[in-house]
Amino acid sequence: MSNPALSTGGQHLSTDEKKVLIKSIISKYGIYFVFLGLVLFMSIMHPAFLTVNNILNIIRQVTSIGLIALGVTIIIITRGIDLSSGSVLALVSVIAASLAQNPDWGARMYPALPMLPIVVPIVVGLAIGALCGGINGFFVAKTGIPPFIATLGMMIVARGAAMIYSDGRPVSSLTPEYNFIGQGEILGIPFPVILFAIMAVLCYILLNHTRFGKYVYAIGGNEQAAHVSGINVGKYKILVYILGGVMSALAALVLSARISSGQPGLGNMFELDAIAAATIGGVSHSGGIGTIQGTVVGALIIGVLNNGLDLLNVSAYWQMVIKGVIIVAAVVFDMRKNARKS
Amino acid sequence: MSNPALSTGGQHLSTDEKKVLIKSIISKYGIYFVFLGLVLFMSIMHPAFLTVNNILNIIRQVTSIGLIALGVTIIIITRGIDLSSGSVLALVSVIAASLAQNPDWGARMYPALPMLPIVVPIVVGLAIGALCGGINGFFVAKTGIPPFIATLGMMIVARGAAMIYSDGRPVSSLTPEYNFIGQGEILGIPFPVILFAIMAVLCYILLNHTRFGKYVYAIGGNEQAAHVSGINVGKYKILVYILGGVMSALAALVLSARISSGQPGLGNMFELDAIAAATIGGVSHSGGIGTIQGTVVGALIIGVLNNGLDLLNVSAYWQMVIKGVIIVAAVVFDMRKNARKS
Amino acid sequence: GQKDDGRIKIGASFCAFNDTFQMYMKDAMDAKAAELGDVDVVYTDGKEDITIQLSQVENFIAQGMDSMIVCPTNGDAAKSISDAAIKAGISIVYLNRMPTELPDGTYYVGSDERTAGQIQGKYIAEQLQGKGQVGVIMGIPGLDNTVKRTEGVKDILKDHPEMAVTREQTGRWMRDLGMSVAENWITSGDNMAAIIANNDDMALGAVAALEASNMKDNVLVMGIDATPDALAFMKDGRLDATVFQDPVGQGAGSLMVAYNLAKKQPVEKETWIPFELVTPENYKDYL
Amino acid sequence: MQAEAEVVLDMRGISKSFPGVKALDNVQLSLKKGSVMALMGENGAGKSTLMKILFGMYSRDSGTITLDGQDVQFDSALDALENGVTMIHQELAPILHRSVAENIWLGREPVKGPLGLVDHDKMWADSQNLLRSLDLDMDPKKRMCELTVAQMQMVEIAKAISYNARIIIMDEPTSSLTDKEVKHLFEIIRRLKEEGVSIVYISHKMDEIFQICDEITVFRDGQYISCVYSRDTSQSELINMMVGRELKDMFVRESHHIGEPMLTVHKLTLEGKFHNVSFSVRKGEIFGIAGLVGAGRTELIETIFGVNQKSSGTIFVDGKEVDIPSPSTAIEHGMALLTEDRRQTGLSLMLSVEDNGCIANIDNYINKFKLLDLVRLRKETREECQKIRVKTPSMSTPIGNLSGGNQQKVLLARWLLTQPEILFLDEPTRGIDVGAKAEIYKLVSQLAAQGKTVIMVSSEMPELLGLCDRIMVMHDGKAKGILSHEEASQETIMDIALN
Ligand SMILES: Nc1ncnc2c1ncn2[C@@H]1O[C@H](COP(=O)(O)OP(=O)(O)OP(=O)(O)O)[C@@H](O)[C@H]1O
Ligand SMILES: Nc1ncnc2c1ncn2[C@@H]1O[C@H](COP(=O)(O)OP(=O)(O)OP(=O)(O)O)[C@@H](O)[C@H]1O
Ligand SMILES: [Mg+2]
Ligand SMILES: [Mg+2]
Repeated sequence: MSNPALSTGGQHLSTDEKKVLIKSIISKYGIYFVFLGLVLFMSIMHPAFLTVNNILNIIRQVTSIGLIALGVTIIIITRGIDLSSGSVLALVSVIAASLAQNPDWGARMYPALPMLPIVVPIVVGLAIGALCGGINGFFVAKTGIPPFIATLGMMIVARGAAMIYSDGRPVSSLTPEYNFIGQGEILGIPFPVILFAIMAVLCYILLNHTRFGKYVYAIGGNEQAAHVSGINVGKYKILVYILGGVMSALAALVLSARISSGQPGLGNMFELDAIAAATIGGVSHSGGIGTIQGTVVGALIIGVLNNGLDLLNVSAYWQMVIKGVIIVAAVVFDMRKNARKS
Repeated sequence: MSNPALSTGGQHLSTDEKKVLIKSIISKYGIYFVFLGLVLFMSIMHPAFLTVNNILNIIRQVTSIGLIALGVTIIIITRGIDLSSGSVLALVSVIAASLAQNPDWGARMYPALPMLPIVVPIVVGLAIGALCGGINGFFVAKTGIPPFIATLGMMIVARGAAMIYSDGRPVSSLTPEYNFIGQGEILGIPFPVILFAIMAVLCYILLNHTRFGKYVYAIGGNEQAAHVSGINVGKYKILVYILGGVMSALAALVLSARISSGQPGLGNMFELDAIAAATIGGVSHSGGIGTIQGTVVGALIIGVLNNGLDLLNVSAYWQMVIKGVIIVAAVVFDMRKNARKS
Repeated sequence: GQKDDGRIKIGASFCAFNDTFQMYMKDAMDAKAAELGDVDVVYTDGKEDITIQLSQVENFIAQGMDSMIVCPTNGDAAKSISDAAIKAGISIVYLNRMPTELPDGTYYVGSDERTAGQIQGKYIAEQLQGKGQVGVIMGIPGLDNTVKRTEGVKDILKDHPEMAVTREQTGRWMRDLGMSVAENWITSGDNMAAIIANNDDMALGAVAALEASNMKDNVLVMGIDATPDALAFMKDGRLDATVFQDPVGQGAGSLMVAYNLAKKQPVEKETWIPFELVTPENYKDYL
Repeated sequence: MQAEAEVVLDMRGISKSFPGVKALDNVQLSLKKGSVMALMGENGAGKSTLMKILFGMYSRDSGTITLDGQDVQFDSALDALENGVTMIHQELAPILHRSVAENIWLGREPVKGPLGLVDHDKMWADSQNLLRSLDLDMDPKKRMCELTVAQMQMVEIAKAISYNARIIIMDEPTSSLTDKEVKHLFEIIRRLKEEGVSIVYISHKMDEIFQICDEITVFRDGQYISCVYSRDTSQSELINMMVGRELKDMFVRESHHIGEPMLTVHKLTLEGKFHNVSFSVRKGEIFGIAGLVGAGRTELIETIFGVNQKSSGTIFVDGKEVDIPSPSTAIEHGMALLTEDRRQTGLSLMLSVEDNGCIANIDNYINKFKLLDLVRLRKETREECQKIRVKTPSMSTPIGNLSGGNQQKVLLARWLLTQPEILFLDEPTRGIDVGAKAEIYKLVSQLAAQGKTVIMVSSEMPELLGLCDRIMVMHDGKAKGILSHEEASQETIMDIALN
């Protein structure tokens, strides 16, 4: 072909080309380098950082943000946003917890309720999450209002609903089976960590190996193009928000089981951390760009920062300053920004 | 001219055309109708709602959100976002307050400081706001990182800095001159209300009658095209974020003077309310679309909701639910969404 | 175990660093630590989120703290924190907010939030001679102290048939939001005899709102915490009453318990530091 | 042959209004099996609108659509696709950050296994086969954004063909193709015809119409004018039907005086794009740049204009050496650049015609209060748009609602407003109708006559040959030679371009 750009078949790389190659590797994997650098720094600074226990600690601590971030990644790829995650988490946590209270606990929400099989609170919780997400998706897809507003509304409504349902009080003393979701271990690995890993893999497959995933990228990349290719854009948008709601519900189950209590104030501002994790991981708010692996690393960066700065005994106020600076620096270093711009 | 389309001189409208016209009026002014409807409803529900005092109340209460919303409107029109407003507000409030404490107050931050002229805290406060905004703008314009991340970083850093500066404590007992900014009245109209009105008019002029405004819309409309048309995109982006920072600083002065105390926890989540006000008012997050008058109405809708629901003695929890529902409903009704989509 | 340098390490997780009262407890702990000389305290900010605090406790354990102090956002949810501490064999001292359960290896220093509300209710009822409508400005909804302080007020007013909480709204602990709430109540034209706030900052906001409409003389305002700002207001006759919660007693007390636990000295399981009523008569004692 | 062929598609009495415009007024179109129907008309005549109605993207206000004798009503593109109708859209619709294969099979991805996972191997292989069958040599794993505009267009064409549809709508498929690819497309179309596929072909390029189309339907201002066999008509008759008047000479070369050198470029280089390009253009001269796609023409003029930073070389304006770090400096030096890709670098779709038109000229309306003289701004912008006959409901209409050709005209107005001394035009007539083309040509020669310098990049040989005083031929980033108006011909240029 006459176009040189097409035939990159040549095998011998000049130094110039090598430079370009190295640059493109760094630019492709920038955020992973940032993550490794951060881990390296922390382990030099504190001996306890790189212990198995602490690593499980970090992952367990980012599980709920991470789960939400997985869902929100997919939502942002379609050019959406979800501000309601934290509130939906709270709502699901109180409802699920109210169905999983110890029968011998005096202050049960439903004193007459028999002990329900563990699937009941789980299924009901996930259903509530799906419902909230579905409502978000309905408004985004069918009325055309900006996702920011639709999910902001849900953010306020779901928080209010959680308060009303629980009368502003924690719903505590949950059954051991329920607590297992947040506190259990399998082969020494905390259950939340396993759950997060499974969900990350599932989301990865969903995005990369299913039609659903292709449509998600297409809708975010060029909604009109997706539409004229025969894709039911509205339907897939609704599905995407439902998925987001379900991920928030999963986070709710893990978190409430972890503290053995559902609370209407839970998950405050989690949406922001989750969106930050996705954005650090390279998801573009202009749609069509983003990966699950990036988001996982983004979430881990946030986890490492929180954990490491605590370990290093950085004062709480200075932690904020340092955290803010590092988040910005990480993304500046991550040269994928160039890819994002074009 | 030979071109028929440009000379829309035809005077006789068919009924069909009239329908289209009415539809286009509603679609253009939808949110104003929503606002009027809300006001009507509230005044029917509570006799005290439509009193001069209460109206001034509402405006005074939305002043700080409103000021921030003006700045954030312009930022969003350029396709940006500013999450740092609330934190910058806190930082400015403690710094400005520390320079305006009563000399006879025992717990002054700078016990040796003489009483400074009132311009000092004001100018320093505005300068801090401009600086924070400038840093936001620098990162957005010069490194190409997403505005979400740049301003999220500033959100965390500025809050931390406010905590460090004030050691987490309120900075209280401010001079009467300073308090005037938040509590004073001119001809019976509260000074914050006057300030908000002036700033809204200035921003309106800025957006509609200056080169700056045309460039803001052009950058949001198509950044590359703006660049080729000879616009120094980077410079104007920085200016836009500086303006946002200054508006946050103004809000900080008003708010701290109102409560006669600078506080590091002030302005928590104000950015969200401000962005909501702008979005309700029709600003599009895809850039290029939005008006000051829309944002003012958006802020007033939020103010009317907060005030009206308090008057009607709706319980705090139900207030959340109702507020969320009304915000979504308002934007659904506002048919400008159609304009936004195409 | 103790580190090579022989110094004792204590981790302290506060529920919110932007809460002024907690900062005073932290100050008292700092002072006490300096006095003891051989102890290092690590402070973390729980940001009003019990799950963040749980993470911080886990981090403390990873760091090998000798003992821990936790001021829990939510007493009901402290169980998992206790479990983690017990499992790691590190004693934990709860500060300021009482957990629902206090298993072996956990201790408590502080007061009962509910009594603070009850003190408010009693004082207001007395001042109003058992008659009048009351508005309550609450903290962030769903938090332990918000719920319990508000309940405490209602506990008392229940017994006064001619008194009632007619309005209840949230000011999220903030002075400006407390002020807005009070302004809206004032315009509503309700005949309110007293405003009781869950903390001082919101009470001071209410005072400012009442003064702006020249109604301060008709309405009693009461807060909780006795912050320096509140005491200054009281000195000027602007705030009617508040409730003092002893940050030094609690902060220093909890540090002593944690210190003794680390040194394997005997300690009390529960140390109660009472709330105290502060009125224009006795405010000078708290300056 | 056509006479006895059955009618597969019949659209009758179709009307459609948008706010402020009646885009279609009782029009008709009828398509026979295995034939190519050209749909012609000026910019804004309603061609795309009719096709979007057929394809289910717009709903019609009235009228009937009959497909194989049955009334149909497509509510969405999916309906149309399922009924054997596909469309190549006028405005490129690629998903930029996805691969060629993903773009082609979007909505129809092959799946495998019990879980219905996407069968990527099959997708790559199918794409490879499809592309090869169309003689296209590109890697289906490449992301769309790595392709040139022409390649993207070929992918769109390949995609449309892969549906094996009975009817293919082609809305200006060749607007960003060069001769080579156009030839290629025509071969494909001939093959499709033999297979009995019917095609609606929209284009503003006359020669194409006569090469490939069997029948021609003409619209004017949203109204049906007529339908003729292409063998029974002539170019001038066709133009007459479209424009409603006689169009004598497309290329009126007004006599113009060529003066002093205005722009001189010496050994300009942009690493990886073009090398050591030197030329000099005089006042009053129209200077053409020819070359194949990817020759580096666009990069060259964008670099002079300060969009890209040159690697080396010098630029002189009016005899003085200048440094142009950004477009704003270029504008200060009296330059203007009508860019090649109007969606990417030209339009702000949601902004009004007025805002799009005035943006490069804002500095001229600042009054002594530092405010804009909006009255004058509106007046002058409106007048400029009227001068080049922009068709729009109003100046405050979002420019995205205009037809493609009219959008292009507004962009031209943007630059004419700045009264440039040096005007760069990059493919200025892409997607523009004959009438408007003639007007633009007239305008260009008028500007030259006024002593302005015009530099025009074009892939349409006739317009370069017809207008330019000299033509520089570029190939692979190098200037291969400069021909005078007299020397230049299709053959000499191709000769130089291909060595
Ligand atoms: N979405 C829309 N909203 C409003 N007006 C529209 C819209 N789409 C098209 N129009 C108007 O309808 C008319 C017909 O436009 P159309 O795109 O069909 O023209 P066209 O014949 O395809 O022109 P071109 O050759 O320039 O592509 C134009 O006046 C245009 O401004
Ligand atoms: N959007 C793009 N993405 C990747 N490469 C591109 C893009 N546009 C152009 N190129 C490459 O840059 C080089 C120069 O392109 P340029 O557009 O300057 O050529 P041109 O002669 O103007 O051709 P055209 O007729 O297409 O405008 C070519 O190798 C081309 O493949
Ligand atoms: Mg068209
Ligand atoms: Mg080009």
